[in-house]
Amino acid sequence: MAVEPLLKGRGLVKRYGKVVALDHCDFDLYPGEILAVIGDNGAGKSTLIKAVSGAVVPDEGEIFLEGRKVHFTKPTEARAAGIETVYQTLAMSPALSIADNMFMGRELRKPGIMGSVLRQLDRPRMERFAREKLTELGLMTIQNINQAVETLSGGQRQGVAVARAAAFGSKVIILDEPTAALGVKESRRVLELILDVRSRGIPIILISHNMPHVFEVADRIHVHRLGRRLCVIRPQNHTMSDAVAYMTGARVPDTEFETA
Amino acid sequence: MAVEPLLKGRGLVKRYGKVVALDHCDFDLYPGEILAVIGDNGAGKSTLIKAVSGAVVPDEGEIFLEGRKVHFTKPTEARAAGIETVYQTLAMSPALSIADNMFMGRELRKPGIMGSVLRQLDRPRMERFAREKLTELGLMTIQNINQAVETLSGGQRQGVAVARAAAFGSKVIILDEPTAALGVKESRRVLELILDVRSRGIPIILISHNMPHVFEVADRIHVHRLGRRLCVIRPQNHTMSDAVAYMTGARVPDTEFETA
Amino acid sequence: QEGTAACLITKTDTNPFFVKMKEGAEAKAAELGITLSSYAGKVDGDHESQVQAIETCIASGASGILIAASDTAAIVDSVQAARDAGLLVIALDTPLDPIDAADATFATDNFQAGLLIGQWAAATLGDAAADARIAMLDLSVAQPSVDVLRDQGFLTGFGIDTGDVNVIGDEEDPRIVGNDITSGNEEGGRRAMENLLAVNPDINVVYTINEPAAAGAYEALKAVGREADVLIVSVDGGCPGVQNVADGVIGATSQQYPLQMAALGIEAIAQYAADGTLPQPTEGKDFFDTGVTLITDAPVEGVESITSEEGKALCWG
Amino acid sequence: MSGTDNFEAVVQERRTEAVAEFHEDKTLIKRFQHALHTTPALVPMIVLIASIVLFGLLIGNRFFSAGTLTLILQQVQLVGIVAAAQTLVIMTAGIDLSVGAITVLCSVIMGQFAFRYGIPVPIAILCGLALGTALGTLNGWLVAVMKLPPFIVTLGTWQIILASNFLYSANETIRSQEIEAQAPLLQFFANTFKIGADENGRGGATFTYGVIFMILLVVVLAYALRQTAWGRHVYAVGDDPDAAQLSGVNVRGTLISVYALSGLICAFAGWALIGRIGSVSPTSGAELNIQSITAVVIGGISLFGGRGSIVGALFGALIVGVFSLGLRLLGADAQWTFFFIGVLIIVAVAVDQWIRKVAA
Amino acid sequence: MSGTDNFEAVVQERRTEAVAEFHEDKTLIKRFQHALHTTPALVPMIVLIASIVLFGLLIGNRFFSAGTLTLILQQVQLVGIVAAAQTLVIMTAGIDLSVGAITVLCSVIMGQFAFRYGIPVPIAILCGLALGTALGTLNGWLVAVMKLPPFIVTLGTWQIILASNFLYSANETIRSQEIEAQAPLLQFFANTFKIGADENGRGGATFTYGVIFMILLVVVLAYALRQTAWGRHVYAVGDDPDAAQLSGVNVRGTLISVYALSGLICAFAGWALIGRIGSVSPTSGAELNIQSITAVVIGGISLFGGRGSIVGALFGALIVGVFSLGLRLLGADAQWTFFFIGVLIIVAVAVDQWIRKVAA
Ligand SMILES: Nc1ncnc2c1ncn2[C@@H]1O[C@H](COP(=O)(O)OP(=O)(O)OP(=O)(O)O)[C@@H](O)[C@H]1O
Ligand SMILES: Nc1ncnc2c1ncn2[C@@H]1O[C@H](COP(=O)(O)OP(=O)(O)OP(=O)(O)O)[C@@H](O)[C@H]1O
Ligand SMILES: [Mg+2]
Ligand SMILES: [Mg+2]
Repeated sequence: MAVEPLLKGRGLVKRYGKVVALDHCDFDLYPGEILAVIGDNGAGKSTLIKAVSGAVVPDEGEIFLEGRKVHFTKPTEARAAGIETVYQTLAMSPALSIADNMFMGRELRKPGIMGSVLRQLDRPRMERFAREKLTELGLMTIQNINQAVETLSGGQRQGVAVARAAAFGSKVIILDEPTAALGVKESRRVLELILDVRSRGIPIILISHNMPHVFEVADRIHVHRLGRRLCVIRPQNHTMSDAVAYMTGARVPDTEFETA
Repeated sequence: MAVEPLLKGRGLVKRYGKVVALDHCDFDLYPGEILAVIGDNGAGKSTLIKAVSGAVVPDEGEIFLEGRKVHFTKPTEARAAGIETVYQTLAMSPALSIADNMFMGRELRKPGIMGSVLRQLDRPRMERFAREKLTELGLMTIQNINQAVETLSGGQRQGVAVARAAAFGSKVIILDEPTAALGVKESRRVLELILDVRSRGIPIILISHNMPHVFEVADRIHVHRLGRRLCVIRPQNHTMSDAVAYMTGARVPDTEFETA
Repeated sequence: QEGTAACLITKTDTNPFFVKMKEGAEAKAAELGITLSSYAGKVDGDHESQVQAIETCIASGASGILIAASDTAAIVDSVQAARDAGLLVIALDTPLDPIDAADATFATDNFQAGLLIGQWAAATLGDAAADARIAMLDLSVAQPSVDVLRDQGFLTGFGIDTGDVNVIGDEEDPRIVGNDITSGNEEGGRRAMENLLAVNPDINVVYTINEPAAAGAYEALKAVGREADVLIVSVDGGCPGVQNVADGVIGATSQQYPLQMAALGIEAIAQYAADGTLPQPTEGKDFFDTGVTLITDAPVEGVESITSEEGKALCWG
Repeated sequence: MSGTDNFEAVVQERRTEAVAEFHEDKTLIKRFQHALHTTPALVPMIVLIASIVLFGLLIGNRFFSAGTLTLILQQVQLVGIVAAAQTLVIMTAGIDLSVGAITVLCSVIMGQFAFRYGIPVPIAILCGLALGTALGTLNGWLVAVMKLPPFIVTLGTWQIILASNFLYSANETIRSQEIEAQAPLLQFFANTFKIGADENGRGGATFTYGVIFMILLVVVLAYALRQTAWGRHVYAVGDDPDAAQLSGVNVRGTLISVYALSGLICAFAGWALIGRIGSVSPTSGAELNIQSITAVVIGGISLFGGRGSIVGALFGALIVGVFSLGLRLLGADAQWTFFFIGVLIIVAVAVDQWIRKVAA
Repeated sequence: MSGTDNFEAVVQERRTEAVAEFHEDKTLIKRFQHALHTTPALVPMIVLIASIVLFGLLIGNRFFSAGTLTLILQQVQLVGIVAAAQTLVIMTAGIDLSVGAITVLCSVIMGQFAFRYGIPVPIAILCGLALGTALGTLNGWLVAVMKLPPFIVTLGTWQIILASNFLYSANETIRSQEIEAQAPLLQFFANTFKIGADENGRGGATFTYGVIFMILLVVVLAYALRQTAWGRHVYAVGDDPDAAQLSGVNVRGTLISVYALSGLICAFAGWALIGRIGSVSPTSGAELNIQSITAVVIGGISLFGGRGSIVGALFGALIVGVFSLGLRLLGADAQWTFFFIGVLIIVAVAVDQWIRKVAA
């Protein structure tokens, strides 16, 4: 492969006490692709993407973004570098409004002296933007953009989280089980959104236990097992049974990588 | 239908402030069947089973168990009547052990004076029983039955919750999205367990967003929409597309009930 | 005297009165070559800490204890335990209940202290005393014995029927506008004064439990512009208080002598350790009265007093 | 099993639903309920007005005069200022038991620096403010970086600071007259302006600078909490610190800034304390932590963080002030005041809980 | 898309994995770490032993004697008993600020019922115990049924009970001599037995019945918490009340029983208080709530509920007792004692946190 990976991890290790959640794990994401990450419960998928997005600092190993070595110690740093993540736990403040949550940590300030000296937030602008993004996504029928997130249903919350990532992610968007609690309709919308984002040229990492979804949208599938990358397969060349067999350890893959 | 429903709900209403989670909902579960409940996010499925299992008290409506009217005000009362529930939130105490959690609210006491006067728990017996049930389920590789639940992975926790319900449910077992966060392997095990339980003659209510799973195991499917039962279909007579169309409102069913 | 150890136990170590008492004891102990350990309760009324302090003194092998008791009746058992263990126990500032529970008592007569300022206030007002408006600024809801003695002493001196002399606030006399509590500090003094002024803005006599409370009350009066036409009386005789008499903040205050109490106490313990002699009470009283003197720059007929200038030479911090 | 048809296609086309516009309920009662829900300070405001009316009816003119009502403001100024600091901390799901100790120590430092060492008064005041901020930062560091529970941290620093206060001050009081003569700036907050006073400057409404400072402080903090990113971060951290961290808030920085600001506000309270009591006294302010927590609680601010408003705390302080003075004017004993404030705490919270449930 | 094959079949046969047996790590350090993790009282125990050794070295024989060491037990008996009550409440993620007030009021009731009304002493004591239980139940009812936050409820009842105490007792102390003469049963807990005393009954180890009661209480509660269903329910309620409710625990009943029991224990503490100070004094015990919380916190019990052990609280109380007495014997000022206890609180919790992190 001549193209350089956009995001690359090498030899990542993360231990939680006795548990080794990441065990010298490698990882590659190429420009413009949808990379699915699959694996058993507890295989370390969430830990991997947390390491990549700055939410945990790996004990060992290196991460490269566009070929340059990066070292994120906070999610804010990864976000500043253009990596947006929807975590499995959603990461929203229940008592705050949808607009507040969407702009958390990157609030817009009023122009002029009100913003620079008095640091006043530009509420109307943030609300307009949030409403736009949600409409664009068509993911839900939110009554009021100033509604507290805690009043939303699980599915609506997931929608807001995804909309936030899609709105701000400029280099990479990472989604950790975005459809786990969603109904059929809502899941479908999220998948469409993922394809949308890719069509804008932004690569996506998608963690999911839903094989049909993974095989439908992924360009490549990273199979994670026991804290490390077992292999990367292409959905065209393998059946879901193969993937499940690899990830559960029922079968050993022939090669670690395969070309299209 | 000549058989009387084992568990029957009539005109159930539950309001949360302005939200009507249940809107004069009816509900029937027949002996020995697997009844799936499907519906959009926020349709009121969880509220329905909470009403049936005593976790919430409906504002209106009646519930009948084996033809007798019951009025549960606490989960303990429903459990005493033989209804075991695995809630969507799992309902476990993270700091307590697996055995403690399995026997929460129905602890075994030592025989003789130690148990009756000093009320000492019979730890060995509870541990033996818990271990047996988990082994029987084959659902996980738990190292230590005295491990705190918080040290288990999400999948393992779900396994313990299901094992608890299967071990104690004598009349009805209710499972609210038991496979939502589970991997392929783990979900499979839960489905097998459901079939196992039915083969022991105990009816099951299964809430799930996973259509293939629902159509695989359910005898009848209760389609829930906007807080009430839209219709009950049999998987033999309908496609998944039909079910999804009903539940999202894209199509209106011909009849509310159908015979096999 | 080598190796003799003594303990000083005060109600708190935050009230300047007890701080000075401690300084006096330390100075005398250093002079006599006695090792002194000091203990105190955390707040006024912290009885438990004093019990623990006595136990510590017994355990540490001291020869004697000087104690200003928080709860004069409740401490008696512990004091007895100390005496049983062979220690000399001297009550400072506040007599125990019963008074002979201690080997000796070096104290201010707090009732007398109240009495003096009461008499002074009545005499100063003269005929106007008959329709005075009096604010009583007491210490705390727990009504410790100093609180009761000074309050009732003042009323007696002023010529008001105190009802039960052991209880604050049961008086019927219409001249009393009300009682409020101050915690013995400026903040409480100001708040209590404001409260009572709201009850009756014509107050013209203010009794205060101590001089910080008086200072606070003065601030409240100043805020409504009435500082000039109200008599404030107080008890203590600390240097800031005497200065306040000189500055006209306080009309009169009863001065007591904590340094002397402490020094006398240490001497008694040294004496006892040397040859076992017990200190003797003042003639005609069942305790050794360290005296109380009225300080005012406006002396009145019939009440003995000294000026603030003289008071400054005797004041304690 | 009816197979593996592409059931998901059913929902694929329906992607056009617009975002429904929000339309308000128009009935009065609904609007009131909605307001109760979105404006947490409304309940304490109603309680405050009700208690003013109650005591006004019971006591009459003596209570219902400009002088008495502004007197309440003066009496609650310290608690109000400290309660503002406490609110910030409680908003982050913390608690600050050391507020009273910081207040007193800072007032002592300002006074002693000016008098004991002869440092110019403005610099002595700055030293006091700096010390308050430093102590607050220490609390914040222990909470945010060492990850110790706030209750325990401030239980510890409370004792440490209070002991330091007594050890340093040697229990010496600096008298009001001396301060007036040599360092009047220390009494800055005691300055007043009057409205409607008679020619001798008596009667009428009296506002001290301390009262005005308290009100300004509450206004500024309310603005900062509602209208700036920092304020949103404070709420987010109190709501769910893990979520806030993941969604890009600098949790550590926010927490430290909150505790540091709380310390600074307490130092200002220390300055205001000098204005209030005239003198510098190390024994003041011992009750401020319980009083400030009481005000916050009566003000309807959740001890679990993330909810409530700073204006509520001010109302809470005022309610306590109205009750204390009102009961005194009715001639109640001090014990009864404590009793009724205890009842008030429970009733206020119960009413708050109940209204929220009804309005939900 | 490679289609809709029956991929789940792959995992269908593998249903035979046995439950792996748990094998312990055998190295000493690992075992120690494991013990630290599973026995939360171990850290305070180590701190306690370390502080005894430390003061023993600094002070020598005067400290390291049977008399002094048992004196510490006597000095902490009240805090120890009340801390046991506090632990129960904190285990349910609550807090009880009213413990000290209940203790004092109950002791006053026992005394006044016996002396003021001449009720037979055993019945007066029963009345006191019943009152404590009733007040605890009231707290529990407000928390469990009215669903008010425990901090606020007990902040309120604290003031109410303390005010009632002063109002009812009229600040009267009942003197020790009278109690000894007329109602010696009130001083029951003051009885002692001695080990190794000389012929005059001096020196040696002295255990009062109060100390023995404290130890028995801790043993019984530790048993109840570990070995009975009720104990498991207390932990479950503290951990996650919603989960406990759903999994079949009577949350309301458990909470009320915990607060009621806490009230009863406080009433016993009130009885022990009479034994300890000899007399009945309405001003005692004001510091008990802060002291008991300090003991609980130093004992490594989480304020968030669900974790910790009652033995830890006893160790916490003993640590404070050792420090206080040790510092006093070293001749430190009272303020330095407060200072060091403040430091101790923070250090103890930081060490606890750190050890847990290392051992995790
Ligand atoms: N904060 C933590 N503390 C301790 N252990 C952790 C922590 N986070 C993760 N682990 C452990 O690390 C391992 C990997 O967890 P991770 O969440 O990455 O798995 P996953 O592949 O995302 O699983 P799932 O599909 O269930 O989300 C698990 O054994 C988990 O218990
Ligand atoms: N405790 C509660 N307080 C307020 N509203 C609630 C509460 N529980 C549920 N609701 C509301 O009731 C409605 C039905 O919720 P419910 O959880 O029963 O839906 P569901 O069908 O189980 O959805 P999902 O598939 O997402 O689990 C939703 O609008 C939800 O927001
Ligand atoms: Mg995960
Ligand atoms: Mg649900």
